[in-house]
Amino acid sequence: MMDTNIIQAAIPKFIEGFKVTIWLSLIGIIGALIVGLICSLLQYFKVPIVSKIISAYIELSRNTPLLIQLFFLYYAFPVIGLKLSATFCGFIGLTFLGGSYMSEAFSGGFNGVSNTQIDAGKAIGMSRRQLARYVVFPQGLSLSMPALSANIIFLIKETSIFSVIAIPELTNTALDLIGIYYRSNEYLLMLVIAYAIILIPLSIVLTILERRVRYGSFGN
Amino acid sequence: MAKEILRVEKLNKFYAKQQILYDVDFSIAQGEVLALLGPSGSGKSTLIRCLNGLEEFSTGDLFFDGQKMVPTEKNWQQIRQKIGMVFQSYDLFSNLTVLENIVLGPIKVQKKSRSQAVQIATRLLKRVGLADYLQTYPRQLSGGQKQRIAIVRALALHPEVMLFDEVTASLDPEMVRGVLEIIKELSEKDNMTMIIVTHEMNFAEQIADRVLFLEDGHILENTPSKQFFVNSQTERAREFLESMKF
Amino acid sequence: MAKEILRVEKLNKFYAKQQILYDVDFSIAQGEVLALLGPSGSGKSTLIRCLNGLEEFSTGDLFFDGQKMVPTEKNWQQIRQKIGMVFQSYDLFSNLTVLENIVLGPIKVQKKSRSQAVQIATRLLKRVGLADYLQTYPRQLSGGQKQRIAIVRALALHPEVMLFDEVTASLDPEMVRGVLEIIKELSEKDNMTMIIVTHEMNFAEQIADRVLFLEDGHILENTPSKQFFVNSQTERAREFLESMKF
Amino acid sequence: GSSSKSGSAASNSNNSSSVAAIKKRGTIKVAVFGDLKPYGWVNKDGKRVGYDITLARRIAKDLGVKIKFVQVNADSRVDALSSNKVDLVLANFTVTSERKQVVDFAKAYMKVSVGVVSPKNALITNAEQLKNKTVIVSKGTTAETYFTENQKSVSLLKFDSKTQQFNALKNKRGVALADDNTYLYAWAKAHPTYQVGIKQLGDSSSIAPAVKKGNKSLLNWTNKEISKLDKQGFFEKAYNNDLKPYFSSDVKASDVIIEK
Amino acid sequence: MDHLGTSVLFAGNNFSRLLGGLWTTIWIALLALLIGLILGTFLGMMRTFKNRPVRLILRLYLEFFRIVPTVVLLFLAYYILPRQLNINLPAEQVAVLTFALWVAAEFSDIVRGALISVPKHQRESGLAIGLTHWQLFRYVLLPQALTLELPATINLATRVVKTTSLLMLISVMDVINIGQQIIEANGQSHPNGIFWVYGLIFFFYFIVDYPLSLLAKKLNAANQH
Ligand SMILES: Nc1ncnc2c1ncn2[C@@H]1O[C@H](COP(=O)(O)OP(=O)(O)OP(=O)(O)O)[C@@H](O)[C@H]1O
Ligand SMILES: Nc1ncnc2c1ncn2[C@@H]1O[C@H](COP(=O)(O)OP(=O)(O)OP(=O)(O)O)[C@@H](O)[C@H]1O
Ligand SMILES: [Mg+2]
Ligand SMILES: [Mg+2]
Repeated sequence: MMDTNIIQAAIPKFIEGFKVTIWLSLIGIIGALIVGLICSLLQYFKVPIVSKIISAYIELSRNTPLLIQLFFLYYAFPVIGLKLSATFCGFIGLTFLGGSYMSEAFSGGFNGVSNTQIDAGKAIGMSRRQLARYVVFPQGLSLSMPALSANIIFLIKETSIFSVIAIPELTNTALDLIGIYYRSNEYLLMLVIAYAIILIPLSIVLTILERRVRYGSFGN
Repeated sequence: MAKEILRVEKLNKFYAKQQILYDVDFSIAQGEVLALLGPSGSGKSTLIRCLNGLEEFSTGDLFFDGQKMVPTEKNWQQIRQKIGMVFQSYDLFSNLTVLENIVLGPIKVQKKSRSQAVQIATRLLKRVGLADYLQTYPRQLSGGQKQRIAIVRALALHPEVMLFDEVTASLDPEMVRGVLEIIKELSEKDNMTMIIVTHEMNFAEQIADRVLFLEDGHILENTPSKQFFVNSQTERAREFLESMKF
Repeated sequence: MAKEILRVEKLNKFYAKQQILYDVDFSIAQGEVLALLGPSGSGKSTLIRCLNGLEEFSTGDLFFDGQKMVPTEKNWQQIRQKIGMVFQSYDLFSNLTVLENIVLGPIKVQKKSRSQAVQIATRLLKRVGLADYLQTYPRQLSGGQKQRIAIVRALALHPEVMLFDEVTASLDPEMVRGVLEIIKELSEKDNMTMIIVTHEMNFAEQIADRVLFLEDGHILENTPSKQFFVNSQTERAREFLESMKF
Repeated sequence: GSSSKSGSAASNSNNSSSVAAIKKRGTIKVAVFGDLKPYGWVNKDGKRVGYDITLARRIAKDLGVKIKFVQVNADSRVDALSSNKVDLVLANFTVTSERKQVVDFAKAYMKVSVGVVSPKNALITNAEQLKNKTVIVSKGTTAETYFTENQKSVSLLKFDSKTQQFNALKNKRGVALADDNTYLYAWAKAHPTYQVGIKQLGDSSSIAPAVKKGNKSLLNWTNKEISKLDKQGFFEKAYNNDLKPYFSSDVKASDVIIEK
Repeated sequence: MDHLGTSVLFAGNNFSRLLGGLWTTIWIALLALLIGLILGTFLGMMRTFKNRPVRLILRLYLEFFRIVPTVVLLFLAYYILPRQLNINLPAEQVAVLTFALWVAAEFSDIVRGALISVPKHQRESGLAIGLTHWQLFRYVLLPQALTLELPATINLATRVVKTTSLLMLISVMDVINIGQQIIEANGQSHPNGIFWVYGLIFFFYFIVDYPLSLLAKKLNAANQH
């Protein structure tokens, strides 16, 4: 059923899409990590008011689909005078969505540090800042690794939705080719393989990293 | 009598609306060893955690070296360097090596130079027979080793008082002895002032100068050790001692 | 001598390539109480877990009531009704009430009627002083209460042998006594055959007829209790006994 | 060559979309657009209306069966047929040689070519003006194919649905929007600040019903039906009802419908 | 704009149409969850068995659903299934099927995780009183796993609801698709309609998912005691 000529001819297009997916995932994930880290730190130190705002943001972002978030950014915002490029919308969307997921992952790690470790730190006279710096963050980060890597994979997969705002990433490329040449078997197969090429090695690397972090700097 | 180092006056402690400690009054003199005994849930841990501010108390006063303690975050941080504490759970920082665990306080809190801190750590580790474990991570140690290092970590700050909260309770029976011996040595050789919560009655009898017997948050007895173990003042204390033997 | 109830012959056990038990040989007669002693990691738990098939052993034979045990899943399930076991951790099923914990085996495994099972459960609970707790969930009980109920749960199947693996090790000191007293009563009143792993030397001395002393997977001593505690055959056993006292 | 295999592969032997099968089933499944005013769309009351829809309803009536609409996007019209989601496509489906290899077209019922709409204040009147500019299209349309093959210097912004593409034009995400000229006329009338500056790009082509490749039975029936309707003046009437009110006055019936 | 922008939501029967779309979303999510959870429970149990080939196959099943984005899954099911396997289902059923298989994959991992995190001693004391493996599952492990897995399950449910937003891509008349029709049909009278329609849909999803998230958090906190 498969036609190798069709597949070969489409490879350059898929490579283009591949690049877009990777690039967008990369900046989106970095954005999400930064937003998440900042939010979780502000939450950890219980900065008044700001903590409340962050909670609201987290709930809003976690409980609505990325698709609608993107529609809003891309199609609805210009109506009220805010026009952002598709790529920028994608970046903001991933960061907005991913930021809350990452923040929850970091917070989970920080809160997972056991109370006895914190008591032990206080008992040798460490200040709150020192405790955070030398005990809570290093241990919390390694505790949050599994959640962080799950989020990374999740966010990469979410980029497949960007076809709705015309970003030429992998899924969009495949759907476009199907629309022109009507070879859904070949193009969908290529699409699945393309995601496997990104995600399988990545998830192996992340698993190794998780283990490293856990046994390298942490663990009882 | 020796100089009084710590005094507690009318200390009351609540969790939410539940009162845990009632008008606790006692003091400890330099070099004295106080055993804090009592049934499970009587408030022993809560009491000694109040002494270095890990728990806030509701009312009451604390005097350290004759000075009244004003319970601000800053002051507690100061006091905690003078009051070392070791817990039941092996509480070494799991992300740091043995050496880093020990020098963290001296360097970051007391602003000692690294070389000076390392020197102190090495000397103390030698003393507890663990000089070879400088670069080891806590997870590679047995429970007994961890507790000895936790003691070293507290000692590295040169505290004037040490608090021990059931430090042998989670240890394998054969590990208990090594840890208790170190505590005994601290009292005998260094004349360290100590408050010890323990369920090892034999040990308490050997080491304590005085026993504080706590029940339901009340101090029922504050008696010299010799007298307590032979002839306790209260019925309840006698019962308690009885139940600890088979 | 009484009828032999359980015999172990040349039992060897490996974890991966590491040998844990070496040619273990011993037997126990009806009504006999065997204390299994030895340092941590010597293989005590592994050995008694082999006796009811929770661990597979690599080579060796087990004879139950003179019959050689063929280690199939089905046979083990049969045998486990005759060999009760209680563990260190409070192992009541947390999703079931006390009553349901106890009657699960009799009803589902032994196909007894519910009313019969409830009757057995009530009688046994009365005996350990917990008749009021039928409808309670395990999380509402103290450690000592949980262990007593775990014993009842095993007894409800009318086992011929009971295995106890450090059943008091995680208990608060004051809880220990109640549990040990029940075990003692089982031996004295019911003449129950028992193998007991414990770190309570006083208790072992009082209850055991014979001591099996294990080190590094080898049985170093298989001695009548009286002799073991007063004058052990091996240097290693004497050292061990010494370390258990403070 | 070999490239027509996948479309026709699973056809024939048991044709679930044959006229007989449809009559037996009692419903015909028709792929239509849901947001292509005035051809196939859902009006304010939530009713499906439009030129394509009127034709579809008539076909169902003449077949004596009920109708079931399946809303599609441009890029899923072929797959909707080849995977038996629908029996017939009446979704502004332009006949092209590539498409002929994967579906069978019946007789055409409309004329069309690619047009380009742009804001009046920056009107595009000539394809040359589009060089190195961004043009908005929908995936799987003839407009997309036209630019992909004939004007590679134009960068395309490709959307799934008509709603999305027109909103993108309103948000000025491209200098112009290319699609079938027939409904660009309608859209421009509804949006007076825009104008169809290029009425025809490339050759004129036609729009026809499509069936699954090899579905002779339905194809023949549909061909006869179109001829019959044509004779009865059905298309003219439908034009006047469904299309004319939405077109500007410069569009004539003969620009759109095929008169024999 | 001479009137309140929100009026587009209440013009004609727009609001009830949107609610109807939301209902489509919800029943698809519910049905998919129901099927997926039941299937996932069995798969999760089987993943704790010793049989290596079975475990490997189930693992591959899980990984496939983990790697392939849901959009792609939907297209695969919508286009490839009918052609290659000659299974032809309406879009709604395709959606339910795809989501159910996806839920089953994810849930099997939750169940497995919960089962293996039931303390080892619970399992052993079950064996020690002579329970068979099936009795052990039935009376001890599954009930205990249930409380452990509940928060993760609710979180999965919120994800399923959110992911139904992709249904518009395979021609299901869900709330977003209907929203687009309304935007298109009211484009002239309500030029800002798009803002309010998408806003309302955003709010709809939030209203469905937020209480679920709260519940999951609460249960999680309770489990941690
Ligand atoms: N965080 C807390 N919140 C509420 N009540 C608490 C808390 N911590 C302890 N308690 C209660 O305070 C009382 C005293 O507890 P504490 O841990 O001080 O007893 P203890 O004498 O140290 O017991 P043990 O010998 O078991 O360690 C108990 O009734 C306990 O339930
Ligand atoms: N699952 C396992 N895999 C590998 N080695 C194991 C496992 N369980 C136990 N061991 C090893 O087997 C040896 C005997 O362990 P066991 O638990 O039987 O000792 P024990 O005498 O019961 O000790 P304790 O007094 O601490 O309970 C130890 O060296 C232990 O490390
Ligand atoms: Mg305590
Ligand atoms: Mg053991």
